[in-house]
Amino acid sequence: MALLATGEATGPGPSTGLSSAEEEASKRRGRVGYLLILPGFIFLLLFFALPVVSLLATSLYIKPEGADVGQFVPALEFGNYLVVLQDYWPAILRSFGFALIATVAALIIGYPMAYLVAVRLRHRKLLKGILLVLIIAPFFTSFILRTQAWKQILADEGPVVSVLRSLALLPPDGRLTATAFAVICGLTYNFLPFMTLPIYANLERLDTRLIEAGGDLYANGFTTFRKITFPLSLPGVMAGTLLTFIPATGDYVNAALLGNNQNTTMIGQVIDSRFFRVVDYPGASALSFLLMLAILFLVILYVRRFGTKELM
Amino acid sequence: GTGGGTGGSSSKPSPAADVSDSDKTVSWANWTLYLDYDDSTQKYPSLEAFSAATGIKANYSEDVDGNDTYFGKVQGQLAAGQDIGQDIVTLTDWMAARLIRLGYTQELDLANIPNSKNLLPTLQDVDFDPGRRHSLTWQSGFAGIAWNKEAFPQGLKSVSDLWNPELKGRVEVLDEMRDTMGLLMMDNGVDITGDWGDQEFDNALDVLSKQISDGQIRQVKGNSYKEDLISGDALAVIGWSGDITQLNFEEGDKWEFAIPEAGGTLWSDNLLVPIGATHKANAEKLMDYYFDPVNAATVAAYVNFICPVEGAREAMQDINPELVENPLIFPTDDFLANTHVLRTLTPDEETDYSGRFQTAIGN
Amino acid sequence: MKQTIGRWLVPVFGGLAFLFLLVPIAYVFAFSFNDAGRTNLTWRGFTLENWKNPCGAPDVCQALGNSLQIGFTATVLATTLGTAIAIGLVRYRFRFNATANMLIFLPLATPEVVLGASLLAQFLNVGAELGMGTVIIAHTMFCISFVVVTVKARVASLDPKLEEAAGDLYASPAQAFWRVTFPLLLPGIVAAALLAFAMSFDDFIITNFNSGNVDTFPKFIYVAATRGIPAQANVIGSAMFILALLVVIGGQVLSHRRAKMLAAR
Amino acid sequence: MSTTELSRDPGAAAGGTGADLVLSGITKRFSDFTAVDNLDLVIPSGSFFALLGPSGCGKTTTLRMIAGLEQPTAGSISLGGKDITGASSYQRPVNTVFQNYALFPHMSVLDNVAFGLKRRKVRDAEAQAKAALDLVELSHLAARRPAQLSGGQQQRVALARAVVNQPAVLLLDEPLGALDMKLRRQMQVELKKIQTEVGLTFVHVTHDQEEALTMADTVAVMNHGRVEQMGPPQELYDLPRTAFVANFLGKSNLMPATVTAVAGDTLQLEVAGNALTLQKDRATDHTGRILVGIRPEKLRMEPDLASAAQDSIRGVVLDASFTGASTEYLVDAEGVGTVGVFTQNHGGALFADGDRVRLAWDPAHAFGLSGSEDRQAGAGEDGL
Amino acid sequence: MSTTELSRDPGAAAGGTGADLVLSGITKRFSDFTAVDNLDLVIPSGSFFALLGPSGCGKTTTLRMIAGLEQPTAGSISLGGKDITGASSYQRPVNTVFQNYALFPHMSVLDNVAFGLKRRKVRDAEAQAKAALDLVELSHLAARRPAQLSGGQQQRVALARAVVNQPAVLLLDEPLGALDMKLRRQMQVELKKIQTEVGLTFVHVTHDQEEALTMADTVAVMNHGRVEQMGPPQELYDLPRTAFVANFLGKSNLMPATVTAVAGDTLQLEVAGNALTLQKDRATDHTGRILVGIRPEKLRMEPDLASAAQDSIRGVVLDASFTGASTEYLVDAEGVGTVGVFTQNHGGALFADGDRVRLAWDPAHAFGLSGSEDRQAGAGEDGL
Ligand SMILES: Nc1ncnc2c1ncn2[C@@H]1O[C@H](COP(=O)(O)OP(=O)(O)OP(=O)(O)O)[C@@H](O)[C@H]1O
Ligand SMILES: Nc1ncnc2c1ncn2[C@@H]1O[C@H](COP(=O)(O)OP(=O)(O)OP(=O)(O)O)[C@@H](O)[C@H]1O
Ligand SMILES: NCCCCNCCCN
Ligand SMILES: [Mg+2]
Ligand SMILES: [Mg+2]
Repeated sequence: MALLATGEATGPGPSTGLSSAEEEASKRRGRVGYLLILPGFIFLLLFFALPVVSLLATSLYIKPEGADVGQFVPALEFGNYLVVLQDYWPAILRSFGFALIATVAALIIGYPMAYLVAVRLRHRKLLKGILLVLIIAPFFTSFILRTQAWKQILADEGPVVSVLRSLALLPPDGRLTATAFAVICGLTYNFLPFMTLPIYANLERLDTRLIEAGGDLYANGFTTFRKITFPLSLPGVMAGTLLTFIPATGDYVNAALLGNNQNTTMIGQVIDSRFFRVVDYPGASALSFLLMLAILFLVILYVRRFGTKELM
Repeated sequence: GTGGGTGGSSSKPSPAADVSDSDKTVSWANWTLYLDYDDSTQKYPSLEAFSAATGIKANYSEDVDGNDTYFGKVQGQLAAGQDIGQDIVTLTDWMAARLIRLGYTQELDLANIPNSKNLLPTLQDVDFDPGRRHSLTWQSGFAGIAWNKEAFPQGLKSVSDLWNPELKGRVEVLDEMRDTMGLLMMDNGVDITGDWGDQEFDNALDVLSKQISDGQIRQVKGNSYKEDLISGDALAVIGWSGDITQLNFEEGDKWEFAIPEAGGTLWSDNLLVPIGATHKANAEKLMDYYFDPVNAATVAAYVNFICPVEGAREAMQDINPELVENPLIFPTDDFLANTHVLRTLTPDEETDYSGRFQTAIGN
Repeated sequence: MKQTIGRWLVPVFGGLAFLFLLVPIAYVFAFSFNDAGRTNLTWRGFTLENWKNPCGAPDVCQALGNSLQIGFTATVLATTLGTAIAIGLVRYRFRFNATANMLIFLPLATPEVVLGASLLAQFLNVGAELGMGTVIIAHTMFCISFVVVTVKARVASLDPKLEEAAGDLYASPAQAFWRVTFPLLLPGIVAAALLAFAMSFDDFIITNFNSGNVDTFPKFIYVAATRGIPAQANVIGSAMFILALLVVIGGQVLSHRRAKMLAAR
Repeated sequence: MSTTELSRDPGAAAGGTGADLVLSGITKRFSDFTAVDNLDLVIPSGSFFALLGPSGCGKTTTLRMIAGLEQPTAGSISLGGKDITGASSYQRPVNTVFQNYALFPHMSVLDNVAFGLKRRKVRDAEAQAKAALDLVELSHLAARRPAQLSGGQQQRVALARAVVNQPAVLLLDEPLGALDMKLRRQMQVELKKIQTEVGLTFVHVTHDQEEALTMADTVAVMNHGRVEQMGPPQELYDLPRTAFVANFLGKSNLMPATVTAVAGDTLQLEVAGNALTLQKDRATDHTGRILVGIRPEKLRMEPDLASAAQDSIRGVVLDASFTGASTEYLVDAEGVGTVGVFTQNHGGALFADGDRVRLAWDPAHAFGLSGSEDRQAGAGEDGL
Repeated sequence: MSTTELSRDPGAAAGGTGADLVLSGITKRFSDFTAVDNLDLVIPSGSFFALLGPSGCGKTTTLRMIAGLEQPTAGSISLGGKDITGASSYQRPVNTVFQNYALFPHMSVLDNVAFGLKRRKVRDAEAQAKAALDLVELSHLAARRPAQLSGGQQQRVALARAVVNQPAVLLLDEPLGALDMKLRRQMQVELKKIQTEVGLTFVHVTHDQEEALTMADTVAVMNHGRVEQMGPPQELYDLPRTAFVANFLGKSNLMPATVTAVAGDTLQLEVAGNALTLQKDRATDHTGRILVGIRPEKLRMEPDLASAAQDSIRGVVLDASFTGASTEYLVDAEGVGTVGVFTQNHGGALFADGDRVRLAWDPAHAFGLSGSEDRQAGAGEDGL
């Protein structure tokens, strides 16, 4: 997946013209290959794989009777999983639900953005460049600052609520922040670039002549989109939805800043507070591991169902 | 064992070497609204004066939003005996007790803090730190109820008044279990200093849980509830006494604080030197400085919490005579009669109750 | 008629989406001019003071400095390691290909809390001192996969015939790499590096787990949010945004001009 | 299946079979570049019309305007008397076989072919699509994706996808460019068969002159956005009216000549000292300096014996190249320059470099052009 | 500049001009598919060698092995007596013009052309590169990027980039495929000029038979990884030895015949009741059932009068197509099938569909093939 435009924008790159089988066959063997991948892989093994294994180990620890806060001993207590699952399955479900809604919303908002930049403005290089930067540049304002800004914009005494109230679109005691709505908005907003960029990267390579061919064959604009443009951009949509859904599921900043404390609790918040407030490492680890498995399971189902080479 | 963080290492970490002599700095993590502050210079005057007097530069940060959150943040490092970047942290009695018990604090050299003798006699001997070898009281205070006078002129008398439908979604309570649960239990008629148990705790927790899920309570927060008071998102809160006065200084006289009819909680926060701190001597100098009655009174005049320093009341005469009679700063016995300290919890009780409390408040 | 609606629908909707993206940034920018007190929640008057003295609020500049330092280091590390992996995976055959791809994909499929928590557990287990080092490691770790995925696409679209042509024209394998392969991958590598830097610069969750007492800019703001975010943070956030905009647009304009000049010749 | 099964769907074509395609004063400007310049064309319904011209002369642009993929800057287009200038592409009974195929990569070959039928909700879309695939001999690949086909196969799918809709007008933009010679001939036969049997109007763009000449009823030669000459192929070849057409359509030897006298139907000419004749009605100009043209294959090459025949010139063989069925000679003709000669390899004696020869022709095959024409126009420099 | 300025750089070519390229027993297998099958070739130094064959027959693979971009599965390659089978591509004095150009997109045209020279640290690399660009008439575009060029221009840059190195052997993989006819002819002349003047060895792969026939000293016709026949172009055309070569190289009419008698140098044949003759040395088989072949242009077509000439057959005109310089007829010959006839348009009378005709030829142009050969081999079905 080419997340970003590659500056040059010379349109569709040169196709190697090889089928994937031929491509596989044209690969070289040899030591150079191992030299290239080894450093990075060792890094990932040390700082990703190993920690996950030790997370798994920690999730089975127990707290001996009478031990003080934060003191655990190694064990194989699989019951930890049952306990956290029992206590927190609603938060897990809610996280998936929120993330799902946010992903769909981000898709609905991000797709036209990507389409506008990649297709409509394909030949307006400068404007296209500017809008593209606008998609990434928010990263540099810090997402907490922006989320905090949303909190203020949507505050009970803020401009949006006042307007909505006076238009009777919101009951007089209605509010936007500290609601599930606000959390989902925050998620949508914050992960929008992760949705937009892969779709953009895909649409940029879209051959607009295919759209013309659609028109030539009696398909109106909407049908052409439904039958041609959208299916062709599916790999980008896949990558975008995954890159939005996964972090959104585990996020807790939006829920913490924009949610209220019970109806919007996401699993990330629970993991954070199990780690940092309750100091229940085994529980927190068990939850983390569960979350990871659940996401992996969903992702694999999704990838199997729609298939993409873009990410994997 | 797997060492530091997750393992059950019984070996306590040992204190770091002190570099105070070569490095004239001291770092202090404190709660917000807990030191005199000058809006125009954006500085803390008493701290400036301390630096001027001692040549020690103080890095003051308002990093503590709540005891639990702060502990969680640093406990891994403390357990490993690492420097958490702070030479003084300010934590409430029960949390101070935990740190001391776990060996996460350095022993103070009281000889370096001659003014420590000024600590009020009632505070000199506490069960969690016999002889005050590890901690000194910074301030004490009350948790009670506060409200926005303009938006809610009728005011609040009891904790139950917070559940007024007019305040729906505009109420915030503290994530400090002892304060919030204490107030709720007292509202239920429980003597929180007494022998209460699961039943009483659960009753109060049910109330809390219901009010949160009904949306009456907007959020459960640490000291940051003050932000929502300012922005107007919160109109009524369970909050801390001095905070409200300071907000009225800084943002205009908008709020009022009261001890609920059923009673408020009383607590003390303590200055501690974490185990990995490398400027203990400088920290001790700073403590000594603030236990000087005049300096203590200067702070008290601003923060409006209970001043734990003997002689500060006299010093207050010169600073702001009006405040001498303020029961929130120099409480009378009458006033104190209606405020209580939640009884000490055993470690198991603590884990159990705080776990359930966290779950109820959506963590 | 239908056509006309279709023609306008995308720009209008896309434009609104951009507006949505920019509203909070505009808010941050506006409040960087607020004559704020300790909290910057209500408008109290216009001032340039914050812009004149962006480091006025204690620690905010230090946090920014840390963020930049971490961002640069992690970007360089992740880009180097990730680019090498991308080239290796596309151009060479391995016996454990599937495993290799999985190891790249898994960090992408793992939520940040889990990455942060597991790494923290690991660091604590081995008694590593939390600080800049651990944050850099954490950031490098989660950026590698993004770099691999981005650069891989570029490598895959690079015609291997070009490298062959270089060899055919007397370039040794090393020369072929530096003169042909690398320059052609460069836009992809730059894009990957930009993305890595952005992700590192904006990361909060993983940082929060692994930074000990080191503050990064997002972490500073998260903590400050409890006691009042100083207006200087708005200044820095706005300035970084504008800077990023200027740098990339500047580059765009330059390459645009160069392309025009080339075409004119 | 046979092509007869592809009976015309009366609903598909707006104007039915009686639909002449008329372009009036069509101009297309891209910013300041005029790609098509005030073009007038009448393409009778059911005819096979070929558009020839050098690269960049505006052929594709013209087709795109007919298809509705591009709006003309000026002028109007009508089909069967109905003005379609403003209609969207999907509303026109016109289909295109794109120069680049533009197959939908995510659909099977069959789905590609059935696409247009399904949009028009034709009942037995699949069956018709299969029939069209049969026609291009690709039914065995119906389930494949376009990427799994060779270039030639892709082009045939594109053809099937357009033909299957039985549009009033089928636009073909180099539909056979990617096919090798043999397959190309085969497809030409098929296309011609479809066109005659089903009675569609074909507008065919090609670089392959032989293709245009063999298939089309009418050929238009375009240059710089304008039509230079138009007519039945043999006529165009036999009697080009401009140097561009003479050179572009096959090869021509153009020699500067002076008209010395007019005798009845015949012009007396002088070319580099040789006295020649030219039929008056085969010349555009009848006085002064003109260009006289003769095709290489119309030249008889003989050993240069003394007898100076009428209508002949002399020269020396510069180069002979064997091309299989024939040999191409370059002859340096005195005072005229290099002249190309083309002889079929019946097996007679070949000439070698340096041989002195005499080139003779029947004046009935010579043609005369304006003396102000550029002798080199259309002779290949345009592609540079 | 003139090509003479491109004097050979003695350092560039390992074996100097005297370097024969020898492939012995070269086989290339891709997993279980044999792309090149036990190939033996000797390409004399300084010759222009053309490789012809249908798509997929192994031409590119052969070139890639010569260039060192692919290792042969078996066999060896030597250049000027030196075994180069194992040498890396960058160590061989061989350059390639790739089928897909493979221009470096990030470099200017000039830098592309100078690339090889710079790698070899040639002093005046830029100047030489400019000279090479002149040669392909692109010096005005030296500063552009490849993406800013048309397909034909790109191909010429690829040509210049290879030629400029003056390699001992230049491999050309369809170097002119993207050019239009006129430009193509022009480039052919240039290429031939470079080759003769500088004395390089050219190995040229092309689909264009005319190109191979006109340019090469030696042509090899490949099929399924093997060389079917090899020799000077006229010889191959005149006397093909297999049905594949006969059909692939130009068109042939192959008719089943039976040898009825052998008389001295002549074979007596019977074809569908007609008595014909064939020179013995022009036939591969001399007894039983054979195939007799005759090129379409070698056939004389006459109105069918009573007198049955020797060496002629009768038929009915099925189709006539005008291709400009000539007309191609399809004639249904009695008992033989469809026969193609090719007549130059001298301007004589044309035949029309349905005319009864007699086709006659000079037996000196007929050839005989083994009766077991497939009459259709190489006739275009391969591409399907
Ligand atoms: N969008 C455009 N903007 C500017 N010029 C254009 C545009 N499209 C085409 N042209 C120019 O218009 C001219 C005609 O283009 P067109 O595609 O019709 O040529 P063509 O005759 O089809 O050529 P070819 O045989 O190479 O396909 C060309 O010179 C081309 O450069
Ligand atoms: N890497 C490979 N793996 C498997 N088969 C291959 C590979 N490369 C080429 N082939 C096969 O080898 C055969 C010869 O290929 P080659 O490219 O040499 O053909 P070619 O004669 O150059 O054809 P064309 O004229 O179409 O370019 C083809 O059938 C092709 O499919
Ligand atoms: N603004 C200072 C508030 C200090 C609160 N201390 C925590 C008391 C917990 N019971
Ligand atoms: Mg075109
Ligand atoms: Mg090839």
